[in-house]
Amino acid sequence: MSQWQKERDIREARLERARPHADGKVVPASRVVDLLEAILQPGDRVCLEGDNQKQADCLARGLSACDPARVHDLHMVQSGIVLPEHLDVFEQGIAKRLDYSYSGPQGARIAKMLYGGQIELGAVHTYLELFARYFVDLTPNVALIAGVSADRDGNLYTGPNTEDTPTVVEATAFKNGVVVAQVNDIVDRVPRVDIPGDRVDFVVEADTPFYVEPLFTRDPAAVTETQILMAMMAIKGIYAAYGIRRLNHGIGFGTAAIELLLPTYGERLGLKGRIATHWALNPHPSLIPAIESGWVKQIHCFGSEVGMDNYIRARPDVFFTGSDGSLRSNRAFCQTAGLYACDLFIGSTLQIDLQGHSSTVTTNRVAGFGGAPNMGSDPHGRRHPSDTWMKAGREAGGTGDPALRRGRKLVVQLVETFGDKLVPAFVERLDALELARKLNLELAPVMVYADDVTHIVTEEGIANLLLCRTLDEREQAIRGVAGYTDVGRGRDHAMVEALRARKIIQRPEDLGIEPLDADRSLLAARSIKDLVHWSGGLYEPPAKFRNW
Amino acid sequence: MEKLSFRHATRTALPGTRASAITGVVASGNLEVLLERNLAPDACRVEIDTAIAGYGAVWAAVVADFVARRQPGGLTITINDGGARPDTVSLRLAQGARLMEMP
Amino acid sequence: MPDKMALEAILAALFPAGHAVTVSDGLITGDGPLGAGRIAVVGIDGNTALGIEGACHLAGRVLDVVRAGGETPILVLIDSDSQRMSRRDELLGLNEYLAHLAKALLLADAQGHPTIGLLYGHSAAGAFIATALATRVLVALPGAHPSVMDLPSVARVTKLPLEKLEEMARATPVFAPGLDNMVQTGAVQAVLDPTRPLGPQVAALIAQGAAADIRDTRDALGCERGGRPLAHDIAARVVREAQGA
Amino acid sequence: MDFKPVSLSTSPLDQSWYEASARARLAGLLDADTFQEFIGPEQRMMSPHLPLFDLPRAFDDGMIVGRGLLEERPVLIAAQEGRFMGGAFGEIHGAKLVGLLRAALAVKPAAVLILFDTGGVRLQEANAGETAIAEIMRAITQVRTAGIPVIGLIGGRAGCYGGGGLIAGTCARLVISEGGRLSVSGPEVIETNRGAEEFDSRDRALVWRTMGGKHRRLIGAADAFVDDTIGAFRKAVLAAIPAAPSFDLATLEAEQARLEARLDRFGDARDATEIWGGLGIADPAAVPGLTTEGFDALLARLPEEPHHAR
Repeated sequence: MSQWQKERDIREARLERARPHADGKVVPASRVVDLLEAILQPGDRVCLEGDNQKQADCLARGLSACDPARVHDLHMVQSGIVLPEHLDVFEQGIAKRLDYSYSGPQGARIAKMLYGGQIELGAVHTYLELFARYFVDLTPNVALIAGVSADRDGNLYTGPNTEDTPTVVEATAFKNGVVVAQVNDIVDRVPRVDIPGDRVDFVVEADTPFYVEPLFTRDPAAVTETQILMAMMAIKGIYAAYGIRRLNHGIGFGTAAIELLLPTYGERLGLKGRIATHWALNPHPSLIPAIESGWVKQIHCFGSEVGMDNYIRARPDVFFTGSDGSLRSNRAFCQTAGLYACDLFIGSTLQIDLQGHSSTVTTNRVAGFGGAPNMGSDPHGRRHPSDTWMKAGREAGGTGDPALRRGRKLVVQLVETFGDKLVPAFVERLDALELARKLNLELAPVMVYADDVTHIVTEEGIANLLLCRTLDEREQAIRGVAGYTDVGRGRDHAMVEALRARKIIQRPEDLGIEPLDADRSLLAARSIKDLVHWSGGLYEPPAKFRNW
Repeated sequence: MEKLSFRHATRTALPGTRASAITGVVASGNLEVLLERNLAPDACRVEIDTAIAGYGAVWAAVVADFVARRQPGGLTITINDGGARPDTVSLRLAQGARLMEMP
Repeated sequence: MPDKMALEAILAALFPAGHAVTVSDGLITGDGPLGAGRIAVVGIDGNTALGIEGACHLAGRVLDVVRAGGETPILVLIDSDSQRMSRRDELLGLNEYLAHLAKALLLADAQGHPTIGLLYGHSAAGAFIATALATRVLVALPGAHPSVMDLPSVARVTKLPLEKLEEMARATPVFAPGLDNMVQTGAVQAVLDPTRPLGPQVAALIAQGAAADIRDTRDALGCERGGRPLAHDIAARVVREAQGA
Repeated sequence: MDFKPVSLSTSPLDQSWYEASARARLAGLLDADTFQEFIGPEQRMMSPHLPLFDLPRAFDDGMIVGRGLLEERPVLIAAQEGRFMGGAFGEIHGAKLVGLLRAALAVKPAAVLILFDTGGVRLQEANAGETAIAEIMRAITQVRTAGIPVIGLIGGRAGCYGGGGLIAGTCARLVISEGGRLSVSGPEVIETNRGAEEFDSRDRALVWRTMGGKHRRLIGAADAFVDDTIGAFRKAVLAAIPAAPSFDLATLEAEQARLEARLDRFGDARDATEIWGGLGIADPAAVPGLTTEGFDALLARLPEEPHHAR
């Protein structure tokens, strides 16, 4: 007789073993280790929710305290490797194999452990890719997630930082997996039900509220004149030129400068309502002045941002909010929105090569790219036109009936030619290639591929790669904005001037921008405190960003 | 620290009559530029004291571009550099030239 | 380096006929006979950090002397740590308390009470400025070891190796700790001879101070002694330029 | 917290004091185009000591001194550049201010203004810097004795720390903004010496309520709290000059009483909010969020008169 319910039987056995440690669904923080040791089986695929922002830190501590004799050889499938415990489990032999997306703070340690063979690496994904594989071949057996509160039936309020949770739960709960949620509070009634209780098997009342890092807060006080100049060029030379309404921004200071220039420089150019109206974006504090000045129609968010909750709550016309009034974010949907519904992605990188491939990895850090490649790629599945998309498509050229030529998403790299400590951003060869060789990776970790990037903006000018017709032109267009780096000084001056005549390269003066006007007085907010004032006191910055 | 010195001939003198001007502050990644109108109208001298050694070729290129663009004839330009990036150097040089052109 | 002299020994040497100087919580106050009159004594003993209470107390004693009038000299005996480093002291305005003590000493001097600093042990940073450095004449006893900044701290901030700093310290007095260096910068006017009676040496300083005008001569001394090659000239140039057209 | 519209003005008087360079502060504070510098940058009087440490120098050694007009009255003025070596006192840096104060005795300006922006003594020139601070304090008392107000302005990036805090305490009047911090030991120094339990230097709200402009104004360590604009500092300085106390026994006795009373009343306070509550502020936790207007209104409502003897 065929067995069609083996997975369900295993699930029942896990729950049976776990029940003695729970009161109904509720488990005290002190019993986490017992609970996890009861549920987990060697070789399980486990998603220990580590998102871009929120962390199931109580469960992470619990997992890393499990007895490796009982819990071992786990296969971790989670988007973020953020907490030390995320890697401790590999050192202790609790986990063995890893598929992930992003690892900012732990990038150097991951690299070391990969070199040392302590981690068996599946792949470094983009967010959407990893989420997709949750439903195909990386479905978790056990999901350890985080929320703000739950009732005793397991109905879960994720709070503004919903992030990955719905996706992880969807894949786990509907495929015979076990879902354990840590929450800050057990309540009689949750403010809203983000995850219905029948998808949550256990709720752990955490000893401390889950940790969230303020990743998207850029202090306007640190924005430089060079970043302002680049922001002016981006606004005038790209946003205005293509009429970009639907967009996503990276998290660097360059894009923060753009956000802070919209109500001042953008206003002066008469662009309000014509650009930057619809966003797939985390709630960046630096966008507050533009929102308050009426630039922004709506924003869908991947996650939230520390200190922005009350502001968002008071601006439901702009943000997606639940019946309780708080933000509803969702990383999978927002990534999809960024991929298919935005006409422009603009972000920064650490290295760009002569073809235009870019990467943020260096030889001793394996950070991954999270969502940037989803935003920073041209979706071949797109079928709806927009003026921006069609114009970019026309610039890219091609032959045949225009009605058969697809448009192009604008993918813009906003980079200063030299980074910290005079490290050049333009290189002949990406460090990613060296890393791939050392780790024996088939695929070098590239953030944005050359054939996706359409423009490069530096303090020297804008290179429009769509208009390049040969590889040689493309290389010279890149060299032509690479400033005084070796790559920049290696340019063919005559050819660069020819590209400039064809507007493939545009200098500030070609755009009618005087570099000496790039002054901090152009910023709509020059400090975190200004942002608070713009928000009418609704934005509550975390302690480390205050100077009052 | 490294000292660098460049001399250039210019086609014209920098407009204006101001005798001297200063812009910028010596700090990490920043620099100060002192401009003095005390040379022949077709000559420009640039003296640099930089915190980071080994970037002579980059400085040479930055200064040559500045001289070609602004034609700072007549100026001695003295720089105290705290390790500024070339774009910051270009910006300060341009700011300095503009100050010297002011009435 | 010679050992520092103990406070009791110093007081005994200064006041062979006895004195009314006491020490409480590291704070020195009282007076003793000097010639026909008395000399007031304040100070810090035992490498004690100077906090808000201490500064307030000493300043009160100095103002008592000023209020009483006359020309009673004030001797400031110093063997202190730096200012007390604590959140509470700063919360309550340590800068005001230290500045107030210095101002009290400067006022006393301006109103005819010669102020003599006698550094016999350690002193550093804000405590040094508020006490010894606020006197008209600062002298030291061998064994005194003022330090604005100790070399390990300098090494930490400058990221230079300690050995290199020690080598540099031998070549230039401008940053390294120690009595000789403070003498060279002009901050310490003279080092007393402990083998001779201290009372007459102090009396001579008072006589010399009373005769001099109130100009600060430390930068001129620093220039003469080579510890501060430029300060005197720079200050003088500013005065000249300010008086120019 | 309290809030108000953010100004997008580009007028020099509306620019942030905190962000401005020392030269921009001088230019904006004084009547337009009246600043004349002594030992200007073209004289290249740079530190002879920094090259030993392989460090870059500045033409003005981070201290700009000169004269100018304030509402057409002559003043002598000094400004520290907090971005160069943290505005720290070295040999030349200090000597320029010493000279300026000595010059005041000769030229008798309407006031001497000191624009503080300093971490204290420059440790590469520590002995020279420390001695210069002592010379400056002595000179300030002499200038004040001569009837010339010495006014300190605090609102720069580096704050006013170390010996700078002692010099500030010697001035006749102090004007401070929210960004300004006035203290002897900085938070990092206390943390390094005593541990994060004593002072967590990363807790910026703690730093500001312990050392920041509002707290200093509330306890009487500063006389005026102003917005972070050059224009606001100018206005406050104009008001401070005629109010400057003389330097005499009466002033110092009043200061003694003021400081003793503070110890008696607040010596057991663990946090600034306790002190603020003790001063009669109903909602101490709201103080950091107040705008200048709100803060001024609060000061006006306080039961006791401010006591400024210094």
